[in-house]
Amino acid sequence: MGKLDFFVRRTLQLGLTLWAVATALFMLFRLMPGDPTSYIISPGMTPEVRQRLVESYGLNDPLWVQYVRYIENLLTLDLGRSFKTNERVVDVLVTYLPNTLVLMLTAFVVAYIIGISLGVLTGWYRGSRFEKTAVVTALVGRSIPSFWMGILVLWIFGAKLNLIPMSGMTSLGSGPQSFWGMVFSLDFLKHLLAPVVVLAFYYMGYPLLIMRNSMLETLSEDFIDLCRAKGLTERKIMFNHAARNALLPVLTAAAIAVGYAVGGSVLIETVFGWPGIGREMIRAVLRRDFPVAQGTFLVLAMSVIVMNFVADLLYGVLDPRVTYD
Amino acid sequence: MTESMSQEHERSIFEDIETDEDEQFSTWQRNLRLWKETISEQFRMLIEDPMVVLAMLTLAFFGLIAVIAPWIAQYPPTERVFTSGALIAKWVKPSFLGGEGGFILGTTAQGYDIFSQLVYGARPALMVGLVAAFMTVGLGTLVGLTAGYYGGYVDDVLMRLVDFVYGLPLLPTVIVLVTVLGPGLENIILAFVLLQWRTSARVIRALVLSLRERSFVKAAKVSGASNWRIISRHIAPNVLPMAFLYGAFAIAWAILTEAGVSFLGLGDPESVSWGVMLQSARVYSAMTEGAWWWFVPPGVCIALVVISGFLIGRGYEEIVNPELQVEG
Amino acid sequence: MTDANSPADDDTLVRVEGLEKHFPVGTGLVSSFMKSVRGEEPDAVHAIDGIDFDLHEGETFGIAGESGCGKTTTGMCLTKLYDPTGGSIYYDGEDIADKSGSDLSNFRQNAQMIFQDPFESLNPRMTVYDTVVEPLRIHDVPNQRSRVQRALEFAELEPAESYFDRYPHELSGGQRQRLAIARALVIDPDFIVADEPVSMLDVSLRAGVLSLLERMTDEFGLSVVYISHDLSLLRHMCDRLAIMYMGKIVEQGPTEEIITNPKHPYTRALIDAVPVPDPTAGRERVELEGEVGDAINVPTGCRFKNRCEKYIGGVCDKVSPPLEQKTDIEGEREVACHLYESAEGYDPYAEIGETRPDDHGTVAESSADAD
Amino acid sequence: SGSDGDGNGGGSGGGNELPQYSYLNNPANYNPARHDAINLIGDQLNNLGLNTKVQVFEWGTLYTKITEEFNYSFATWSRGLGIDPGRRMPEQFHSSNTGKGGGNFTGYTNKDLDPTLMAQLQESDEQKRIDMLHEIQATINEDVPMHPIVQMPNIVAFNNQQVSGWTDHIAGYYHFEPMTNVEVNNSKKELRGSWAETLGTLSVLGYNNETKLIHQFEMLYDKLVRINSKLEPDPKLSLATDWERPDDTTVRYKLREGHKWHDGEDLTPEDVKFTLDYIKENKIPLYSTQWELYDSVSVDGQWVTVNFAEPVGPVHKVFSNQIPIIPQHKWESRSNPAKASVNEPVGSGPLQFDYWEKGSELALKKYESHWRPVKFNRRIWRIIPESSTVWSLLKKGDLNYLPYTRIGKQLNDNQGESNIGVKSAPGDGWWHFSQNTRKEGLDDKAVRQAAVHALPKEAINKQILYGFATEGWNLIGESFGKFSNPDVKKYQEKDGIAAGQKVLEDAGYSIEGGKVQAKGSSE
Amino acid sequence: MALLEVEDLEVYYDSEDGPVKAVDGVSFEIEAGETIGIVGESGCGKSTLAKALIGILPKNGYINGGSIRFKGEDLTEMPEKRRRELRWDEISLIAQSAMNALDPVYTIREQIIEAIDAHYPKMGRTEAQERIDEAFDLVGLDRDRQTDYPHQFSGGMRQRAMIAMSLVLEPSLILADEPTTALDVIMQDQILKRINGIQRESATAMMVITHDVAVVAETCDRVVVMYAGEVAEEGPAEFIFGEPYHPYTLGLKSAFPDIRQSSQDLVSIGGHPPDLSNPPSGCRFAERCPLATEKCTTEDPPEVIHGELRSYCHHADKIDTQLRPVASQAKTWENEASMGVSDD
Ligand SMILES: Nc1ncnc2c1ncn2[C@@H]1O[C@H](COP(=O)(O)OP(=O)(O)OP(=O)(O)O)[C@@H](O)[C@H]1O
Ligand SMILES: Nc1ncnc2c1ncn2[C@@H]1O[C@H](COP(=O)(O)OP(=O)(O)OP(=O)(O)O)[C@@H](O)[C@H]1O
Ligand SMILES: [Mg+2]
Ligand SMILES: [Mg+2]
Ligand code: NI
Repeated sequence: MGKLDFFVRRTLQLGLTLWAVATALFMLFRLMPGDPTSYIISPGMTPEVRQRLVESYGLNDPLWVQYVRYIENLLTLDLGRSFKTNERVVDVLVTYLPNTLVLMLTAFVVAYIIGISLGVLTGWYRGSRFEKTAVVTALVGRSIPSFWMGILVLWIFGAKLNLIPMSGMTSLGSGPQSFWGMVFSLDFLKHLLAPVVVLAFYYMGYPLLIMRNSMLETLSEDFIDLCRAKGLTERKIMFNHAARNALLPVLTAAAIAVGYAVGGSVLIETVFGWPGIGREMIRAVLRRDFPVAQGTFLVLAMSVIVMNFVADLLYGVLDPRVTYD
Repeated sequence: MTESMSQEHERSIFEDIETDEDEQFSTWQRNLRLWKETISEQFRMLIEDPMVVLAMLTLAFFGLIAVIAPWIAQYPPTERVFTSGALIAKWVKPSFLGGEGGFILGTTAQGYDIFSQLVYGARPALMVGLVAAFMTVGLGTLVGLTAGYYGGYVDDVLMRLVDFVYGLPLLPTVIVLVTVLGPGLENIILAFVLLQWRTSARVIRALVLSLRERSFVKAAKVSGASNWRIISRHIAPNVLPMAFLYGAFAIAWAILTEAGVSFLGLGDPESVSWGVMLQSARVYSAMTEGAWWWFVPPGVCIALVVISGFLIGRGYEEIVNPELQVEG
Repeated sequence: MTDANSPADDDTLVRVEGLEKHFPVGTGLVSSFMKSVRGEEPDAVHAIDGIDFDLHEGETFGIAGESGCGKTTTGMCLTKLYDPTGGSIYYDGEDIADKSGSDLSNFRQNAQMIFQDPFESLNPRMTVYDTVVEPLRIHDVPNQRSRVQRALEFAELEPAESYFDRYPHELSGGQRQRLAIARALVIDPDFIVADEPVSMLDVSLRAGVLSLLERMTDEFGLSVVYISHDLSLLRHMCDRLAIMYMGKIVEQGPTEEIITNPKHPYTRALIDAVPVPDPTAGRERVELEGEVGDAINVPTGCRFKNRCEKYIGGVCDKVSPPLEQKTDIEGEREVACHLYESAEGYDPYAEIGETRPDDHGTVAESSADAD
Repeated sequence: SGSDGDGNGGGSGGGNELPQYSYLNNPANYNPARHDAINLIGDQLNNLGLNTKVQVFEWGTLYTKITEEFNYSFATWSRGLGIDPGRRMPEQFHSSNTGKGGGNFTGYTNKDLDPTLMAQLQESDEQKRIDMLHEIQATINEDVPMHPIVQMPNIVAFNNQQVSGWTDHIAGYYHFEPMTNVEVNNSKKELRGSWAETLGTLSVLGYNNETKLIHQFEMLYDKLVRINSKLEPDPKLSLATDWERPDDTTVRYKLREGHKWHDGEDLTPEDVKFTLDYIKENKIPLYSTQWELYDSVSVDGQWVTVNFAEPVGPVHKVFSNQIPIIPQHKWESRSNPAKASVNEPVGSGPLQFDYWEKGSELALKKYESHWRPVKFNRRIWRIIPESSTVWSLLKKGDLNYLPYTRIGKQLNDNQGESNIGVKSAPGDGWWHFSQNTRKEGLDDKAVRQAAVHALPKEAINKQILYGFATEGWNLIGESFGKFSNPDVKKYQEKDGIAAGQKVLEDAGYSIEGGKVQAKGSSE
Repeated sequence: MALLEVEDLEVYYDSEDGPVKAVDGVSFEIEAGETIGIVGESGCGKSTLAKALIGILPKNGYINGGSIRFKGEDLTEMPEKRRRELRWDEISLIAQSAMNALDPVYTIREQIIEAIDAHYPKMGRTEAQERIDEAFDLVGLDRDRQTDYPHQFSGGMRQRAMIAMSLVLEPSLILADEPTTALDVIMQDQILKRINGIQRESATAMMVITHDVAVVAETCDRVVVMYAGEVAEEGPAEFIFGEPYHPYTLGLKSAFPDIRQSSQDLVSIGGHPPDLSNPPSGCRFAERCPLATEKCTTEDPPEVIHGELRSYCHHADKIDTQLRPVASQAKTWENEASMGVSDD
């Protein structure tokens, strides 16, 4: 009953899931082979120095003490410091997360706008050649490994044709810029183009196929017949009724997929030299930089969880039938 | 007479029933026949769509390649080939581009025969696909059935578990798990399964929840069927098509995941998969060297297998449930 | 009609006493917490709220009422698909709630149910044979094949063998419902709950299925609880009838008497609402406007009071009328309405400290032993 | 799990084979050339008759397995000796350092060698020290717990239209001297390089000695003494203009006058004292080898005096040129310097901080008032993970030098391009071939020597490294000049297998069915 | 001129087994203000007919022949634009299950306004609102609940909202496709009352489609009995329910229980309606008809007029004597039953 109730329950659930993810992470990283200390100490150090160093990271405490401290710190949003660079993990996140978000969200919005529109059309024109082409294209997009396509694009359009910049978010030596200043520069857009196209091509299939299926389902509903009977134009029926109703499952799917996209950006960031959070995470995992790995992973996980939450709320807003039980 | 019953009503249509000789008139034969009919019918429906036929042929083709790999590959996939002298034959162009040594697709930077690798690469790809799909869906179905049928606390606990797993981003988690477990095909599969069962579990649970309320389940209950009987005879067969469907999609996802993880260098170092090929092509900058014959074919193979999985899944989907949503 | 063996007093097969079934409403944490703090009961749908009736051997007992009044729930409780919240159901003198093991198995063999929707009540992945044989397999009854064949033949699915390997989707609606009946009959039950068994069927097919059900009772002494909102059908099928309204029985008695001379205002309205296939009849309409009340926050007093034409004030508002025999109604009829005077001496006015008003004939003393 | 390498002692066919050996390899993407080389060596060891299984582990796992769990038989990666050839000798071979995480992971113990290993570090007489080092080289090359496969060169690839004037230096082209010599000729006079990984920090006290950061700090900060390309301390390069060693445990430095920090503050002897005290007080892990050496620091006028606890031999190479001098006014307020986060470092070197787009690029610009200024305006470091992209950009001229150049086909192919220049010089590092002397069989010198015989050094250098390296033969290679002992035991590489097998047979092993049998197992 | 004249209408659906002849040569007329009932078994083409009239056939459905003249204009030959104008404004629809026929994401009011806007974009807000209020009053719904979403209404209320919507443009013909099937008796009664009320108050013609004989009997002036895509019999309600001349009508009538009768032999007509993609030649009811003879399976039945009643049966002359007396006995209609009539 009641929105408040729903909210409280979902928030509790959210907290619980986050805690579970955080705990699982903690365990996971302790289970990893390869001692993190082997990365921070160098063989030239005397045992005493080595010991001190290990202590300074709290790695010598019993596991549960480390765990309690970890959770405590999490609650105060203190994610620790990198073993490798001593940087605060929060700073790492602040530096890299926006870059990832810009790339992901742009690709995402592009993909969903195109995907949903095509989904509406394919649903409406079921059985046409256009539908077949669109669906197969969508499937192809989903099937091609995005990193592979990224490299091909870089090679053809970057190295051979010299049409797109090869790496990063800005041109070399373009100097210090504020984040938003950079985002709205032409130079940035040029750099954004290729990764966004590759990603969007990959993302697009999902909303397209869901939207199409959802459209087909909606189109078989009685109220579509009634709309025709009311003398509405086909366009109105297609957009105001069919698409509007069919959109609901797509939006939920989209919210969940946003979370996924942030996590799945790893490969594209690597290929396009995009200074994003995914790339940092991989680096941290491979280098046993636990705090950074945990922190970045936690943020990725959190974005997935929060997006799920948002999806639920969104559904409630968009579908009047939803009662918060 | 039905003496056993306590409240006796005088007449019964079964009063004069004669004892049957072949009571169990070969029940299993009958069941086998029915199964065969069902499967062949579904298959017939599937192959009505030319796209699905194409996809099946593609998969069959790669399956065949995987089986006969030792006969068509010229070299073992990880055996260095040498030119006449003791020199490693590396970066050799494909024979059709005039490369020496008759390597169909040339050789890698390490002196492995690309064509042989490609051919052998079908094995891990299909293995990852099939094993992962089977396990994912198996686990997902099991959880979905249990949660959906028993409901209550069981459902609550299992669904919170699903929520939790849903909170983990796929690729990053697989990467972390694979580093924990150690690189290797079986660990990639395991990591993938540990995460991906969630989708089928959720969908199947939803399906079971609705099936559970269907009156044929109630009818079975009224007849005195045990929970096990209801699950195995009434609910499971009805979720099976959905499980198959998710299996088909899982094949695609598993192969893509394997490729991605291998691309980051966490692939199985012992065997050559297409993902591993792509990774080494990338490591040795095959594209900048213009060696597209090293970089392009594995990608195309992956795409072909994956899209076949998707197409079959979708074809099946149209049969099972035309209104269903494609899984993400 | 199945009037051949009119029920004697001791041939009660199933006895329902004070049956209640409440479904908890999915309330949120916060509000249910608040409720428990305030010591209130958690919200629940009062699907059945205390009903009593007997099902005699060989009789067909009808339950009628508007949508949502609790008919199906009653049926489900009778077949132990739901566990009642309160009250008991005695089968063969024993409470079915206590049954387990072989007792339960015995009960399961003797209580069957036929559902409304033949499309839903058959497993789409089971053949006709498997569907029908299932109860036999469960209870390990011998001669399965002959029994199945017999049951199918009884249900007029002939020749039985030709149906064995068909799937439900290969059958027409009428055939499916026959199949459902065959499945229910194959185990040779004592009583069957038929929940709107023909409402999904085409008119031209209904009669066949109905006559099948009739034959069951007539020829094999089966008892049937027949649930429907279609009074025309019930009149045709049933020996006795119970009219339900919001989880309570408001009137109960022999079918003919109720249909021809309804006493409860609701029964009257219900009967008057049934259309008549005769354009010349010029049926009179009774205004029964409004909707069934809230099943969660059940109103006090008579549940029908808001829609009742004969509403008589305070007593209707405050006292919930019990289902009982009335002095001013003859026959074996029980009615739950304050318009009539209790044959058992119950005085609703006593509860609210009033006296029975004059215009109802009897001048009631404010004592319990009024007559 | 640790049973991979050992076990299998029983062997097959009646004989008593040596156990199976595990050769830990890094993944191809971590270092493709080395990955290849290890595979190649693995083949050769098998040909020799040692049952060797090459196992790939992701770097972190591999490193732990070798240095902490000692769960390996053979290992190979790059080692650098640094500017002083003797500095790392005790760490690698002293018998007291065989513990978990200690540097002596081969488990080599030689009580006779131990004193020499330690003494050479305290010997201030150069010739005596050279003798000691020669002895060490001879012994190690005889016992071969560790052997250099190839000596790796320092390489820089650059766009020769834009960059010229590189000076060779054993420490690499990033070093102060080459960097201040290099000339840039493009419109902005910008030197543009790239690196595959993000930098992470700019705290000179809080980094982990990673090459990418050494490259930056080398130019951001000054050192008391710097070593020139002839491996001699050079006042022209150094913050100190003069120095003296009154005795074995004291060094005095005369600080350059009038030098200023990047922020305009004067650089004073107090800053030097502060730096040394500060590092010692805070036990900065990175400089632990250094701060353990000295006791106290004092200032008189322009002179700074450092007192050591024990005699230090090559004091400038192991001490004076190791510690970056940091500004007191910036650091004294920092409480935990090892974990300070520094985003805009202030030093006194020839390059000063310009801007840092984290994860993207770092720019350092010319510090005009340095006594030895760079000959360009700005140096940009760009983070580019894909090596193929890097080469494309270099050819296009967007990048103009590759501070870290991997040896591979691209380098080989591109050095022929008209606008690409490649310079290489012998470096201080090599790929080591280490044998875990704790393992059965490998505890025998003969087996180790046989294995070293079998190393396909020529194939590795010619075919995998495109001839850029030189075949290794001695721990301290020719690049160290007189420190290198030319008379150490040489291992045959032409037909090394036969040579190796001969060593084995001489030592009493037999080879049956291509497998080496344990001593005395065959009649 | 009648309001609507349907002549030889053929509506087919494309299917894998060839065209499904869902409506196959149906003719009837509706006068202004008249209420006509269409009855028949499930699948006999009732809904298809309604969809064809209003022009919302699904993609695989098409009008194969015949004409639909509405106020003299042939709907089948009209450009789509003009047809769209006629919809709802002239011919509106009350769909079977208002549960699904209302778009769940818009309020009732929005959906009604949308219909108004589609036809009278210039109508002022206040006038539109007045009309909606009127319509709500007419069907007995609370005006305040216009801004509710469909799911907030009960089944009966939704159906009434549906009726209000169909009335709002004051069409001259309302098609009601099974308006009460999904409802229970009390709700049904309420809806029927509304429908009768509309008939009384406005001159709107109505076509009520149902399989419930009683509903038709209570609401309609004239009845068309359909069987397997064809008209079996047509005429004033009192004749159809009194003295029909088609065996199918007789069967249907007897199959329906009447609450006024205490005991009645219910009848089920054996067999099934034919497969419409491959209908039998001759009389389509022949297979199930007790009077059927050789001729019935070969020749199309002739039109037989009995007063105002139009029947299509070869043996209409034998109804009175042979069938009517036994029509209410179940065994008459058992599958293999034949009454032994001969051709001529
Ligand atoms: N499983 C359930 N959970 C919650 N409420 C329920 C459940 N089953 C039934 N109800 C509620 O109990 C009441 C009685 O339902 P029931 O199905 O018994 O009615 P019914 O008389 O069979 O109606 P109908 O004629 O529509 O079939 C209704 O208000 C219904 O919403
Ligand atoms: N879209 C369609 N495609 C193919 N056949 C169809 C389609 N819609 C209806 N039919 C077929 O056309 C015939 C007539 O259908 P219609 O819906 O008009 O029947 P109806 O009389 O309204 O039945 P009901 O009483 O069940 O609503 C049926 O045989 C049906 O199967
Ligand atoms: Mg019900
Ligand atoms: Mg219809
Ligand atoms: Ni009867």
